[in-house]
Amino acid sequence: MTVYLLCFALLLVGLYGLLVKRDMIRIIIASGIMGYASNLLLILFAYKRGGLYPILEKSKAVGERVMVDPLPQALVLTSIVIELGITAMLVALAIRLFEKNKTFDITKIKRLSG
Amino acid sequence: MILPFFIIIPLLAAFLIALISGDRDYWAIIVSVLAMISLAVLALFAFITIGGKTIVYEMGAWKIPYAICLAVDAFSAFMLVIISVIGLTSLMFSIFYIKHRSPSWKYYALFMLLVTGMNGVVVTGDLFNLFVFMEIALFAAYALVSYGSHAEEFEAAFKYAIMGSISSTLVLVGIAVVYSATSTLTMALIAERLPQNSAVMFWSGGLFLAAFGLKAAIMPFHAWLPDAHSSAPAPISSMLSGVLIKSLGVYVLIRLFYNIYGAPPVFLTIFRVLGSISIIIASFLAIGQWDLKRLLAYSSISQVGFILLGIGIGTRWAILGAVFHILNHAIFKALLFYNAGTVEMVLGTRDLRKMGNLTRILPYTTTTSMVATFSVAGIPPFNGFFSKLIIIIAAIAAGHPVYGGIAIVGSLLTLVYFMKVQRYGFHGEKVVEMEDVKIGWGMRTAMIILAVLCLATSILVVPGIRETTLDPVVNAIMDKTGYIARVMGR
Amino acid sequence: MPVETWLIFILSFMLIGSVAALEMKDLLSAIIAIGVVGLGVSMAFLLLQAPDLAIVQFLFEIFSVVIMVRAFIKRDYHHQTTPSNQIGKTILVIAALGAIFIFSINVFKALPPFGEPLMTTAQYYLDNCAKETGAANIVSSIVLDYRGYDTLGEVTVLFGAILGALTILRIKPGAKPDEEEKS
Amino acid sequence: MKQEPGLTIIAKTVTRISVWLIILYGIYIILHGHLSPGGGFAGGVVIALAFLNVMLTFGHETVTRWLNIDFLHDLEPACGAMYLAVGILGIAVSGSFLANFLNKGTLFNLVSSGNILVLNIIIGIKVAMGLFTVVWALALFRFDDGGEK
Repeated sequence: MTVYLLCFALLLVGLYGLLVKRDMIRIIIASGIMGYASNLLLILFAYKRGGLYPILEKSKAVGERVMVDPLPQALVLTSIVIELGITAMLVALAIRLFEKNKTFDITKIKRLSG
Repeated sequence: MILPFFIIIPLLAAFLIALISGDRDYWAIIVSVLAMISLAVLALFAFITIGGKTIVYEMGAWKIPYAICLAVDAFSAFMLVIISVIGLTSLMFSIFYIKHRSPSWKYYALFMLLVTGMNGVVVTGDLFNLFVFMEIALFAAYALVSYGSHAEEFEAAFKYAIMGSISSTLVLVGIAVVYSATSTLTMALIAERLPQNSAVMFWSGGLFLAAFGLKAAIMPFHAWLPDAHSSAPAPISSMLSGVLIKSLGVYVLIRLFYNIYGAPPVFLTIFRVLGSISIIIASFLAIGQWDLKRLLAYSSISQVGFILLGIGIGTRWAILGAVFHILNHAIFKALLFYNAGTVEMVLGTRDLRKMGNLTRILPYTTTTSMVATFSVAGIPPFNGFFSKLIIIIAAIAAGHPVYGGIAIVGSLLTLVYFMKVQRYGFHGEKVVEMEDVKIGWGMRTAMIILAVLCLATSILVVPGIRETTLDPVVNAIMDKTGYIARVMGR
Repeated sequence: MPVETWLIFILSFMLIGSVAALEMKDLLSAIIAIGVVGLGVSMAFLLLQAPDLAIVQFLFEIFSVVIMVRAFIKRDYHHQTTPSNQIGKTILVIAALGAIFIFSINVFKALPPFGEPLMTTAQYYLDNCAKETGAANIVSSIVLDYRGYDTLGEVTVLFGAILGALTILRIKPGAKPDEEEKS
Repeated sequence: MKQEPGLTIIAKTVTRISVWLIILYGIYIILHGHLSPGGGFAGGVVIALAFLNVMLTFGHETVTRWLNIDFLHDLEPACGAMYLAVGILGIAVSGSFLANFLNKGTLFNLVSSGNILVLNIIIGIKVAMGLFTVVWALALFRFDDGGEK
């Protein structure tokens, strides 16, 4: 319960950064923080008390050990890669924008109205 | 067993385009046109044969709660048809339009990825898989919005990407909470296991509403849309406005809130209120615009408001109107963006004040834009009239005369700002001359096809035809228990 | 110590780190701070018995920090202080997010408590993975076999991201000049 | 120091040796993805980081001279197409998209678990080439527009 709330607070910190910050690098960082928080939340939901990593070992039979939920781990693997993709894309857009406008401040580059 | 091919064909086309095209892009054109034609044929086939059934396909030969399943019912097939028809015309338009801008195989590869993502979202029956394919479509959309390499296009794409990443994260958190509460990702099982009227349901519903509302550009979440849709190349604008906001936004909202959450009244009220806000405010914003593509983008927000209003009223007729308006809006908005693209290409401007009498130099564009204007403004016998009429009548019949009034006012406002487009943009007094460009036959054909469709789709509401086309879609939406039973094979 | 205590420690550390990354004036420090937060996530994955993710997160973190340093660090960067009209907006946003946080407490209470997942679907994978797929790593078998279609999507996302980045970064040979620059 | 791009001779010598070890480690992680933590994604990033290491040490002009960049670019969609082809073979062989149709082998053997090993290798190559392409494009872009002016 406490860990869930802390993790959710991390998500809100990221959201705060996205809504308030005016400079592109901080915005990219904030979107990264949101990504971390959502991934961590999934894995927190998957933890089973006393469970071990979901990898079989030679010395133990299949049903012998308590393991954590493997499905969210598979989902998070996908989502980490997606986040790397979005980071790469945002960085590319940011340096193109920097090249055009010579600033990282999104309030100063407003060519589009509203 | 045609379901996986809705993904395989465009995806294979995207990879092949990246592999075989060199400096010239004709291989890319051939591959993508072939892929889109086969997709259109498949989608039409699926829609005609599906009726009230649900086709379920289990990936990798595993059984349903353990595998990803694809589930196509009449509503999905309906969306597939829209995607492939608009996609095909868009591609025809792009071949000639992009030749004028900056041709590259990357454009076609990204276009196929866009189609892959939207098809994947529409056919899937698994919540996380929906998220993944949504990301594919969005990544392609970000890149395509910035395709022209101008500063404002990068700015629009950056804004869009930021908004998209917020909404994707919210979706992921929603999926996490739903998974924790139900321990499954198959949408039919979630529908079965998620406790009705619980805190988890309302909270995750609110999260999904915000996230997919961002994708659908409902009014408080709309800020990215006018920039992104007006900065993209014209055929991409029509894909984004015509199909993307519907398959990623509206379709998923309907699927989630009707088939999974069982249409909780709280959310229906929110839909009605947000829909009305979108209709009115976006219309006023559109009236103030002089940039043709921005005006069309605001008009998209307003028209999506109509769809949302229909969903929010929630009676049979209202949903029929909403579903029909999804189709109609896709057709006429795509057509209007093609018109805008042609005008921009010919005159080199999007400003309505710099346009003038285009009847002489662009006869096809002017005529088709008249058709689209009548359609969007709701003049009988064009298709837009019927869908709006159905929504308005349904609102009054369901005891919401205020919402009916809002819809009527919204239609009138639509008429006002499109009269402005016609008055200044296409039939102004100013005599303008053509720049030295050639309008390809593909562009004309795309516009004419859609203009004909504007008129032809009106017959879908005729009793007799409606029973086999739109009614199965409405049944699929309204029947939550039936959805669960058919997907689970009970 | 129970795992919760460690997690609370790491999460608080990450919270501080992310606030630092957002508020620090120096760009390099901010990027390093976000890298540290990412490594904290990796540690948390390790504690939560997800070694696969710990590795992937660790490596991807290095990678994204390298990308960001390489892309941004030589640009002339000026930290702008929050203008006075922004402070009102900041307070408003914080208040709204605080309200969301308080509202969400009930939801997290309603979910299964930490350490006791339902695992109705997942137990099947744990029991049958070895004989059905022949892989010892259950996460791997889910990623590439039971949910291989998701991974196809993921591969496509990566392809799309790279294609998109190349499209964004391409320098058009025969580019038409900007409309605005022309007029 | 102007005539030779990249870092000092010490860094270059160390990189010359260590890069092979890093690549070897990446290959190990990819091949043991179905037995131990890791797999195609982790191993692919390790290999991409090895390339990155070379690029940072020797400068990207040298890398462009050494490696056939166009081929590496093409390898990425090729791996995507191969993943898809494995899926389609699944339809042909066992009637379902992405079915695991190869022989499963014995548990804990290196060559076991059918498709998983094949797909891990494909993903490994794809991720390595893809990420390398991104860094290469970013580096090249900075060079071309003269961002340091």
